[in-house]
This record gives sequence, C-alpha cells and structure tokens, in this order.
Amino acid sequence: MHMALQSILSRKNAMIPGVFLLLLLFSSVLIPYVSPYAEDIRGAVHFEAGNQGPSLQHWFGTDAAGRDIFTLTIRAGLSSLKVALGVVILAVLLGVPLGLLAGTIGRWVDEIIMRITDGFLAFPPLILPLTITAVLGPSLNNVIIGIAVSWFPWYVRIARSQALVIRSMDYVLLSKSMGSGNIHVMKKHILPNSLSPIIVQASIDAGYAILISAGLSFIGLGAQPPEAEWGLLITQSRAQFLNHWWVVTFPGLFIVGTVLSFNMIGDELRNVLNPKLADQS
Amino acid sequence: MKIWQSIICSAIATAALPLELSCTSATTRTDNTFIIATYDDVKDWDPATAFSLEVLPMSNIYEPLLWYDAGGEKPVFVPGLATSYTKSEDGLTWSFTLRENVHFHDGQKFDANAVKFVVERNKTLNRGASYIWSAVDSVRVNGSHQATFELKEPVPLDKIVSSQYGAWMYSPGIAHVSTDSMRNGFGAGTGPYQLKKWIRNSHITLDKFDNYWGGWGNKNNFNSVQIQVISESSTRLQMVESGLADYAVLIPIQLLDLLEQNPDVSVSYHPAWINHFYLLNTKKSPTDNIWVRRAIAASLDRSTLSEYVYRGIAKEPEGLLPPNIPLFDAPDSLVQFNLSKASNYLKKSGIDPNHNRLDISYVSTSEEYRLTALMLLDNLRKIGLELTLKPGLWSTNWDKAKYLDTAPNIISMAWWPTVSSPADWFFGLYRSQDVPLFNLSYYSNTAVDSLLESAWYQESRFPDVAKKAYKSIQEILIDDCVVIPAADLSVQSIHRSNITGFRNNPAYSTLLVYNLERRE
Amino acid sequence: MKEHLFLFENIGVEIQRKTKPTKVLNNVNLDIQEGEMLGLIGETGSGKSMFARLIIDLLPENGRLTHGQILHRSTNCTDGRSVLRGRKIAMVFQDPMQSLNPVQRIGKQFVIVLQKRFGYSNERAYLEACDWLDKVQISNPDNILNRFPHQLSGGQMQRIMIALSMAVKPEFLIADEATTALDANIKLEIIELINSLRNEKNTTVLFISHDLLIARRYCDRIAVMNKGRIVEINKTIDIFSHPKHVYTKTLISGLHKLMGKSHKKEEQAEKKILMSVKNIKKTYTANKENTYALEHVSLDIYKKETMGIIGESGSGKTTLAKIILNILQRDFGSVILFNGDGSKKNITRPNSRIGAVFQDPLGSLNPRMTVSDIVAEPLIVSGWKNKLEIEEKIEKTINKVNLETDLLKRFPQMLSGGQRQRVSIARALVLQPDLLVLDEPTSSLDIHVQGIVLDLLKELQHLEKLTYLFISHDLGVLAKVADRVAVLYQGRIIEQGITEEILYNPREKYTEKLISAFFDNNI
Amino acid sequence: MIKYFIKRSILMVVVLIVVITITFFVSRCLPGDPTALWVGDHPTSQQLETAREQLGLDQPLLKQYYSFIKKLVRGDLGISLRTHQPVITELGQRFSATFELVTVALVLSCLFGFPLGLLAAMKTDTPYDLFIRGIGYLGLSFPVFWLGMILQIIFFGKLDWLPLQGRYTNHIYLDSQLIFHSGFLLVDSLFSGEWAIFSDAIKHICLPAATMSCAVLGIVLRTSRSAMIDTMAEPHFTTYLTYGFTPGETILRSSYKNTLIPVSTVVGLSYGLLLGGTFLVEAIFDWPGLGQFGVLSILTNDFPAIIGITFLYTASYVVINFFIDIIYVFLDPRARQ
Repeated sequence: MHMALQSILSRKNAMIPGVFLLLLLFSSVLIPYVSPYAEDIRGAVHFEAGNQGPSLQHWFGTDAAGRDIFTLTIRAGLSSLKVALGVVILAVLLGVPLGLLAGTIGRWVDEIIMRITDGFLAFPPLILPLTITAVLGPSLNNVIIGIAVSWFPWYVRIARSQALVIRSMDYVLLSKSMGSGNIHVMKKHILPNSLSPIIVQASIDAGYAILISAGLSFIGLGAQPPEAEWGLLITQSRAQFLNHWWVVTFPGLFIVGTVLSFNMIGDELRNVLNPKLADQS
Repeated sequence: MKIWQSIICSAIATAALPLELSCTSATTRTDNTFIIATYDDVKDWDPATAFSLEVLPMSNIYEPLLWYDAGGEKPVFVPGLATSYTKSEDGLTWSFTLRENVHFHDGQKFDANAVKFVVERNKTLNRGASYIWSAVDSVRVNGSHQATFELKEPVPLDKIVSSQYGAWMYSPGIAHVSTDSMRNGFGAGTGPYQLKKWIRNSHITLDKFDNYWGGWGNKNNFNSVQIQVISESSTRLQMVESGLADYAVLIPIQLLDLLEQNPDVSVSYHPAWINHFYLLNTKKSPTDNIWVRRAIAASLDRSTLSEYVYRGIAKEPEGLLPPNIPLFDAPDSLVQFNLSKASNYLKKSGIDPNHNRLDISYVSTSEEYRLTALMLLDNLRKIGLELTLKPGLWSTNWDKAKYLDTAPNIISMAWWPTVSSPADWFFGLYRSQDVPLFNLSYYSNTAVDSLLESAWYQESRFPDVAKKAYKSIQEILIDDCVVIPAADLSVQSIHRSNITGFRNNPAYSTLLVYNLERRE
Repeated sequence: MKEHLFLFENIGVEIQRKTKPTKVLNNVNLDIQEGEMLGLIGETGSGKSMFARLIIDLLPENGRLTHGQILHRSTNCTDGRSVLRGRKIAMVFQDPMQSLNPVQRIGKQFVIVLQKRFGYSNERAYLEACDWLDKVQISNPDNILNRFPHQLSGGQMQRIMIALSMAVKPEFLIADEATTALDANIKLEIIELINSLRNEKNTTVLFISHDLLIARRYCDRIAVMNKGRIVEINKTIDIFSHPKHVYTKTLISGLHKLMGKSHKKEEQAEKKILMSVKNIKKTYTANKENTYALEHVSLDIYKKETMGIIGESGSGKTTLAKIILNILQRDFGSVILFNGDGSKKNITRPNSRIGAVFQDPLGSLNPRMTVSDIVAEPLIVSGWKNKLEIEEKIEKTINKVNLETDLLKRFPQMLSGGQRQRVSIARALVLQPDLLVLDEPTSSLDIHVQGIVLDLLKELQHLEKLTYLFISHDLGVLAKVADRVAVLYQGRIIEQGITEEILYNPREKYTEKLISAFFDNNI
Repeated sequence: MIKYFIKRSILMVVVLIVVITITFFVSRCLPGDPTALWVGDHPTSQQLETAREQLGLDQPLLKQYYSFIKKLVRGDLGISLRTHQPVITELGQRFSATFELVTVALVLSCLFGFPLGLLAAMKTDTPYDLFIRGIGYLGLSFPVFWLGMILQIIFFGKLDWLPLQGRYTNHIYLDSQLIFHSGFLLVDSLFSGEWAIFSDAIKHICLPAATMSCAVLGIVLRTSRSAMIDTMAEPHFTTYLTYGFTPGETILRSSYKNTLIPVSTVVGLSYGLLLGGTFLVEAIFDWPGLGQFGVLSILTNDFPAIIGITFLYTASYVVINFFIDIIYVFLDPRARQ
C-alpha cells in the first residue's frame, strides 16, 4: 500500500486537490481564533453592517444579519468534511463486511444480501436520505446517517464483486488446498485485494456526500441555524440572492472546489491502484 | 411529411429566439383582466369554513350583510346585503332589513331564508370561522327581506356580520353540491364577480356577474379577475414590473428596493391590523419561570427590528394590538429592551443557565422571523442563555406547539382579526383552553377570562367601559410577561401605477376589484 | 535471384515508456522474396509482432520508426506503406475469437471490408464472402455468416479470418502467431490451409511464430529473431542441419531433447502405491444440459515416481487436479491416500500431505503479501505459532529452491517469472508433502527458464523423495520428465502406461495425432 | 430470451414491493400527527378524533399496511392529507412536468456528453481531452441547487434573457388551444403549431434542464470516453485498421455498437440521478412537478403522498432500467444465452 501512496502524491493532479483539502481543513479549524468576526460563527448579529458587498473588511461581504460570509464559509468547511468522512466510514463499515460475506460464502447468504441491496438501490438517489433524515429529525448527524444508510448497498456490491473475482484466483485456491477456512481467506486474501476499488469509490462518494448534505440543508433537513454549513448559507440567501449575489456565490464555490478535489483524488487513486489502467512504466 | 416540416421550421423559430427575447420584458396589457400574483393556492371552497387565502377570491364573489369601514377617521358600518338594522335595548335582538331584488350567481333569489340558512349551516359545520356565530341563538324570518337574530349574549352583532371570514352570504343551492365538485371549485354568492375556472396550483379566473345589484355603471370596470399562484416571490415581483400582473401579494421587504426605481409600479404601505409577536410558553421550563420570561422580553430590541429587519414598513408596537384598532388604548408597562436589566432578571430567576435548554420555533419561509430569532439568540447569549433555533413550516411548528412535550419555549406568531375588535386577539390567544388551539403560551388566568367576557358583551352598548377593560387586560398580560410584541405591520400594496380606486380598509386583508379601474 | 517483394534495411523502432525510451527493434535487415513462405521465429518479447505492426504501419501510439527504410519491389515505401494496408498486405492475428467485432454478425463485417476494398454492392460482397468460405472448407456459409463470433469455434473463426484476408487479394499475407491459440489437431489443418491458398493465389506469406516444428514443415526460409535483432536467416534445411548462431542452436537442441529417448529411469522404482483415484465423475450444468467434465477417471500414483497427465484445454485436467486437492467437490468416486504403514484413507478435505503448484506465476501469489508471508502461510494455517521456528523453516525451504533470503521481504510483482514459480514450489514444500500436484507449472515460462525449473523439480524429487502428478498440454515436457503418462481426452482417460510405450506405439488415434503434432518422426 | 425477460420482470416486481414496504414503514414514523394536517387550520379535538378513524390511523400498523397494499393493487394511493385531493390525481397532474424536464435534461446530456466523450477518446492527452475531462469533472462537482441560482442571477438578474421560474407564462398558455395532450408541453405545442407557447415553453425549460443535465453530462461523458478507449484497445478494432479503415470509419461502421452498450447502462443510472435532482431544482425554478410536491409532502409529513411519490419515482426508475436491460440484450448478442 505504501508504494501506492508514494506514487499518488507524486502525481500532479492529485497534489493540488490534496493541498486544497488540507488547507480547507486547517483553516476551518483555525478560523475562530484568527478571524475578527469569530463570534459570527455562534450567531452574533450586526444589522448595521448587513448586506455589504465584498470589501477589504469583509472579503466575501456580509449577509442580511451582518455576519461575515468569509468566516462562515471557511468554518462551514469543517462540517462538510465531517459529513464527507462520516458518511464514507459508516457506509464502508456497513457495506464491506456484508459484501465480503455475500461474495465469499455465496449461496443463500449471497441471495438474501443481494435482494436487500437491490431494494435499497432501487430508490432514486435523493429520496431515501431525504425520508430518513425527515424521520430522524433535521440535524447534520442525522444527515450523515441518512446518506450512509442509503449508500452502503453500493459498497456491498463493490465488495461482493471483488470477492467473487478474487475467490477464483489461484492463490486463494492454493490457500484453500492448504486447508484454510473462509475467515482466513477473507482476512488474508480477499479484503487486502479488494481495498483499492473500495478506496476509489469512497473518495468519490465523499465529495458526493457533501453535495447531498448541502442539498438536504437547502431543503431545511440538514444543518440548523446558526450552524455554519454551506447548504444552509445558500438557502438563507434565497430571499434576496438576485441582488446580493455574493451571499450565495462564495459558499457554492467552496462546495464545487471541495467536491472537485475529492473527485480528482478518486480518479488518481483509481489510476494508481488499478494495475490495468496504470501505465506499465 | 408535414410533421417534419413543422419541426424544421420550428427549429428556425427557436433559433430566432434570442432576438425576439429581449423585447418581451415590458409588455403593457390592454385587455380588461385584473391579474393578481399570489403565493399559494386556495384549499377550501366552502364559504362557511374557508379561513385563509380564500379571502381574496371570496370577498369578490360573496358579500356580507354589513361592511366595516375602518379606513376613514372614525370606523363606520356600511350597508352590504342589509340596507339597515336595529338593535333592542338589551342588545339581545337585532333585526336587519335586506336589500331587494338581489340574485345569487346560481340564479336563486337572496332573501331572509337565505340568511337563516347560511347562519344555521355555518353553526352546524362548526369549522373555520363559524365560531363567530356562537352567540347567535336563532334567526327568525319575519318577511321576505326582514331577518331577526336572537342572541344568547349581548355581543356586538354588527361587528360579527361584518367580520372578514365566515360572514359571507352564499346561495342555499350549496346544499345539493357534492363534496367532490366542491373540492374542484365552487362559488355562488351575490358579489360582483363569479367563479369561472380554477386550475389547482395554477390560477383562478373570476368573470363579471352581469346582473350584480350594484350595476356596472362605471364604464372601465374590470370584466374578469385572474388570481395566479406563483410560489416564488421574485417571479411575482418580476411579473408586476413587466406588466404581466397588475397586483403582487407578499413581496419580501429585501426585494422592494430593487423595485423602487420603476415608475410603472406603485409601492405603498397602509396601516393594517396585523402584528408579529412571540408567545412564551408559561408551562414549559425554563419559561415557566416569570423572571426568565422577563429576561427574554428585555432582550428583544424592537427599534433595531423596525429599523433593520422590517426596514420601515412596520412600526414599533405600543401595545399588544395594532394602535389603529377601535377600542384600543396603549398600555404603559411594556418591557423595554435593556440587556443589563435582562441579566439581573435572569439572576432573580435563580435557574442555572447552562443546564436549561431554551428553544424558539419560527416560520422558516419568513426572512423577518429568521433575523429576529438570530438577534434574540445573540442577545440571550450575551446574558448567558443558550437559544436553539427550530425553523419549520407553520403547519409543522403549530402541530408541535399544541402538545406540551414537543412545544417550544418561544413561538413566532402573526395575527389579524376576523371580528374587528380587540376581543378577537384575546379570545383567540389568551383565553384559557384545555386543548390549546392558538393559546400556545398555555396561559390560563380566570381574571383575564372574566374581564374579557364582560368587555366583549359591553362593547356594543358601552364602548368606553370595554375600552378600559381591554387596556387592563393588556396590563395583566404584560405583567405576566406571556407575550413579547415585535412589530405592527402595515400592509403592502404593490400594483401597476395605472390602476386606481384602491381604498385601504384594515378590517379586510383583501382587494375589492369592483372599485378598481385601469387608466390608459 | 528472384526480385524481392520487400526489403528492410537496418530498421530501428523505439517505444517511449514513461521513464526511458526502450529499443524494440535495432537495425533489422530482412528481404522477403516473391511467392515464398518465410518463417520469423522468436520467443515472446523478441520483437517479432512489433515487426509485423511496423510493416503495416500500425505501431502503437508511443512507438516510432527511428531509422532504416523499407522497399516494396523497387519503390521506397517507408512513408507510404499505410496505403498498402488492406490492399497489398493483409494480416491474420493470434486470437481468432477476438479478431472480429463480437456484437456484429460475421456476414455484415465481411461485407463491410469487401465494400471498403472493392466497392462491391451488398449482394456482390455477400456472394463473394460465401464463395471464400467454401474455399476455406466451411460448410453452409449462409448459416455461418448470419452468426456471431462467440457462436463459433476457434478453428472456424481462424478459417474465416484467413478467408477474409485472402478475399482482399493481397500480395503479402502476415500470419502473426496464427496457430498458437489453436488445439494441436486444428493447428495443422490451419497451416495446411494457409499453405494451399498461398500456392493457389501465389501470395507471399510471413509466418510469425515461436513454434519451430510447424515452421520447419512449411516454411521455405526461416529467420530467427532474438531481443529485437535477426540473428540468423537461411533455408529451412540449413537452419536445422547446421545452425550458426548460438541462440538458434539452443532452440533446435531443445527440440532434439524432446524427440530422443532421453528419459531413462535408472532403477525400476519398487511399486509402492501412494494414491489411487477411483472412477471420479464430475458434471457441470450449463444452461440446463449438463456437460461431463470428468467421467470414470481412475489412475494410480506410485511413490517417488512422476505421473504425467496429458490433455488439451477443456479436457478436464485442471478439474481433476482440483478434485485431488479437494478444493472442488467430486460428484462420484474416491481419492484414496496411502500412509507409510499400509493403511489408506479416502480423503474428502484438503490434506497437508499434498502440495500444489499452478500455472500462472503471478496469479499463484497474493500481490499484497511478501514472499516470506506467502511461504509462511501453510505453516500458519496448520497451526505453527512460534515466530522463530517459522522464520527458520522459511529460510531453509527458500534455499532448497535456490533463491536468496534477501528477496523474502519483496512483493511478487518485483520478481521474475522463474523466481515466482520457485516461490510457489517453496510454499508447496514447506509442509514436507508426499505428493506434489503440478498443474502446467512451466507453461507460462520461456523455454530457457522452463529448463531451470524442470531441473529444480527433478533434483527436489530426488532429495525430498517426492511424488509428482505432472499435468500439462505439452507432450514435449512430459516426455522429458514423466515416468508414466495418462492421456485425458474430453473427461476420459483413453490410455495410460509407461511414457516410452505411449510415445512409440500409441493405441488410440487421438494420441497418435497428439504425438505427430509434437514430434516430427520423418527427419 | 423470453425466459430472461420473465425472470427480470418478476425480479422487478419483488424490488418494487421491497421499496413500498420500506417507504411505508419509514414514512409512518415521521414525527408529528398527520391528522392535524388533514383537518386543517381550526380543528376541534373532537374533529381530530373523527379524522383519525376516517383515515384509519387508529388501527394497528400492520393492518394499515395490509389495507394499504389492497388499495394499492386497485390503483388507489389514498388521499393527500395536505391538499385533500386523491394522491393519484395530484401525481397525475405533476408527472408530465417532471417527466418532460427529466427527459429534456437526459437528451441534452447525451447529445453533448456522447460526442464529447468520443472526441476526448480520439484525442487522448491533447488539450481537447483535458478540457473535455475538465467539463466532466466540473459537471459532477456542481451542487445542482446552487448552479440553478447562479444561472438565475446571470440569465434573469443580469441579462434578463430567460424567465426566472415556472413552466410557462400563464396568460400565453391560457388563450390558445393545444391539439395534442401528450403532457409534453414542448411536443404538444410543436405539433399543434402554437409557436408562441413553444417558444415560451423553451425559454422556461432552458435553465432548469441545463441545471439538471450538468451532473449527468459528466457521467455520460466519462463513460463514453472510457468505453471508447477500451473499444479502441480491442483486437477487433486493430483488425479493421489493418483492412485500411481509419479509426473514424471503424467507429461509424462497426465499433459504435460497442460504446453504446456501457453508455446505455449509464443512461439508466443517470435517469435516477435526474429524478433525485428534481427535488431541489423544482423548488428553485418553481417547476410544477413531483419533486416540489415531494419535498413539501415530506416536510409536512403527508405520508400517503410520500408513499405515492416514492412508489412512482422508484417504479419509473426500475421500469427505465428494465428497458435499458432489454436494449442491452438487443445490443449485445453475447447476453442472449
């Protein structure tokens, strides 16, 4: 694995997004101690400074309540990264073991697991997270659960297809001929070799999770005011986004930047980890 | 082949699109339709039970017995379907002489039987605004155009028959209308316009009722009215600008400065009987503690609200009611904004601030409520109280507020009267109710209940006594700190400047298109 | 001197890899006479396919002609040769099943090519296609033309490809490993077809292959290629009677060894039985009718001998191996393992006394495990706990297969094919098994490395007193190593016995054909 | 072959049942009391009680589920609590708007995505390729609701070329007769020769369709590019080259089929993406479709409507994928066992 990490960091279009994400993470953690408008994050209001365009004092301008958009947007990065990681980790923890089980043992176990995942995957993308979050009550943590629960079937499928391929590889047959059991085969052979497609899907899904969570906040089911979250910032600007363009533009740009970075890292990972695509240097 | 030809030439048409696009923005319409762009659709076509947006089409389809004109210096009753009325000494018997040869849209004659039918039907349905008739014992028909009301209590019946909802006279023909067809739009009143077509979530069309009793002398009356459902406010704004609509309803304050420079559109504000206020839950901790309530009251800065949030279209309230309502007298004990006072109120309350969750639920679609909630959050944090914001649709907020375990500590409210009297506020909001309907502060005070009842009964005979009683009710409520007034709104009137005949009457939040006309 | 059709003068081709450009062909000189069939023989990676692609100007994207020139008849066509493609030059590839678009009917594709070449109308092209299919002995062409590539056998598809290539009436046909992917008996038919067509149409053929035997039988001249350079070119007879270049010598000597009576077992092994397989039956049900993979297969394996199983792909030899290793359930029959004290047991679960080595060196080793983990796995699975003991055992076994201990920490991708196969062998030996099941252990290795591994196996058999079950499709290898051999054909053992007897008087007709494909007994 | 389709359709029905069951139970634990919604603004507690029986909410959940399935089989999805109209009519009115928007978005993304993908594959690692892949990346990274608002600011706020929202301008639509009523406004107005409506409808659908097709454009583009690259690496592609065909000719005459297969499966997936997108885009563009209705239903806990919409969305998603499978089998003979 370490050899893969070295080569990915060396590739140009994985470095830039990587740096962007790290920068976002650090700045979103440090901003409350650095920005002069730190208390805006907790919901302070200065109406007299409301609706000002981007200026030297307020780089991204201020919203109707006079809160500094720059500080809020940077701070919102933290909640989005939290959502991204939360969703991906939960979905992998839920999906991969089931997928490996289905792929390795097969027969009726496989049949049941696959029918359930087919059921989950039959839902068009946004409906399930929307309904689950509405049930659990609007909050960012519920958004994470909602998205993860509706996405883990993708990881079941990836893990299962990977297990089916590896199960028929010679080294697994040889391992079985030594008398090794299913658990040993799963732990030693199938899991290590099915990590790469899972990691690739996970990094792309991280970006996509941010999109969905911003969408849910936009509808009012995600982050609740005065929490700093990109989707929430955008939805709060709806009443006058036509003439106060900066309130809606900057948080959106940050969403695009973050999701783009996750997608690019995902693609680079796919090239590095997938031997077929990696050029035979 | 024909179809292919049409597709090809349409492709050319669309190609020519951009050219032709730019010039459509400012069309001026000459046809005689009055177009209103409103934000939501009608839900219930039954005039007896309709209680929300239905007021706009229905006040043009139906007419009450009397209109209550509060636009002038002194409020006065204007004859509607009743030409005159008399009241007995004890105020329990009222008799109305009805207008001659008036017909409903479905052809039936309007007479005393129709009045009796309407009042009895409303009372049996007992939904929507039909509670206004609760004091009526019976209606006697003594003559084709003579109706006498027997009351249980000496309530001001003239104010009741002229109330905004539930007082419309509709044709007895409604009895044979099935609920299904009712559900697809129904209208059989005596008003100047009759219901022609309703496409759900799209628009309502009203046409001129030719043999309307008021006659169509004035030559450029509108002969049809169209109420279009445009849920997004910026579109409604843009329609009035471009002339696609004559009148726009509920345009958010922030968008209005975009409108200012446009000469074709007139923006005006008129005093109205609508106010925004916040009810404090007196049964739920920590707002069950009087000092906590006082601390919250002292943290609401009304002057900032009117200056920055309502931006000049709402005035700082003087009391719990809009000042221009009849029989109103400003209380002198309103809790003023003062954070230092608020913090020692909090100390007096003796509660431990960081173990007490305080939450506020407000209507998520309203920018004004959101900014007020943010301000409250900021001020309360300064005195040590943590406030959690819970925005939501009104139906969900209200549904939660009705059960104590899910009710919030503070809830945003707006109120406009059905009956033009302070009693409408107090009965609706502060009279003790076992299952709270709008008394969402769970307040119950027998003194207030009895004071309110006696004031309401004396209103028609001894108005000054009622006025003094209403003032002392306000004082008690302020002392118990059950409600924090936020703003007295003036109603917004946004229409094409070439439309005249508007006459503001705060008693009715609607438009009587019959009086309007379009100048060239 | 007949006028040459093509003349290649010091051709150089380089491939631009990520880091450094590598030379694939360095100054190749070759002349191709009109009407001859020239054999271009070399191992995989010698650059012979690259040469073919060079001729028709289809070098891969990162490849380019660095120097040298090509003459066609007398005109210099170094730059203009792409115009010859599809007109004067045609090509037949190795894998017939992949040569045509799998999602389009064969007839349609035939018509497309003919329309492109001659501008025929659909009907004319279709008739021409039927005509050509008759020429390549394909019965009822209408039915075949209406089918899809995956619905035909390898042999049929290659015939169609040959028909297609000849249909464009080329002067020059390149057959790039055209027979390699086919079964032994079909291989001969296809080369016969190419030979007859070339004589009939007077087409020059360049036969590219690594199979010296076939080249010897059909080619007029042979050019031997090694590491991107033509080391020798001569008439076929001269190449075989007195090869000049050392590399040519090794190639031809490899052949001799296979033919001669090289295999002599000194003392006659006393007949102590180790394993007896009794009428094994295994059926696979593919869309409702079940095909018999194995039927009534019985054979005995004696201690310290090498039992060979010869069978072509699809004969069921790998299924048999898996059944013996008990990683595949058999439908019927028994696998009886004899212990030292004469007792015997019908084993149904994997047994540590049986080791295994499979064909694909890379596929047999888990890419995510280091060599030491790989070799240690059998120990861990059978319960060894003590770190030091395992360490020491691994080192001892690695040395047995003459690999240095420093590559214990490496990953399989970093080793050569030979090294990887030796790691597999080490893993199979670490539990000191009695029987080693070897399923095509050397088929994916170069001839040179094959020899090394086979010698290692021979030596280990002697040192460790091992018994081998050697499964292969290559009779040449089995003739060298196997004491006894069984011929497996469509799931049945049609013949078994001492290797020499089988080689020199085979009873079954199929065995005869197999042997004739491998040895040329009329030199 | 037929056996394959029967098996597939049975599987489809099973999946639909699983979906309905999940939605039914998930939506029934939505917070809040649905009867309040039904009774409207000024109920008395007694009215609440009668409404509870009327809606059958007092029975145990399983019995409710059973009666729900029985009604569903008869095509009755119950009454929406919020609008008091039968769910079927509510969905019926809105289905054509959403279906038209989704189809136009899908067509747009395929019209641009497929050719761009092929172009990028033909010219790998040239500026074209990088630029086109850049579009693909960006397309996948845009939050659809934000993009809608930005397009509104530009095309309505600043340039005033396109209308802000809505599906058509009421008064143009009102006073003209459409001969066709397929529910596809564009098609109807086109074939009944109503240019005014057609151009108005085009102006209205531009922005929402562009917003929706963005994400799908990225997917279609990337899939067709990688499909094209894989096909060009196939031996049969080289065979054609050896017969003198240029890459372009080979694609036109034979290899187009090989790229159509992976792209067709992606179209099924992107249809689902678009359906998901309607929840957000319709709110911004005030598009009278199912998405807008769905969001409102979920926020107001109108569970019959929620179940209705989820069922309709999932059914159309599953049916579309079913057709995609048929096309797949039609395109790829190897799939016909």
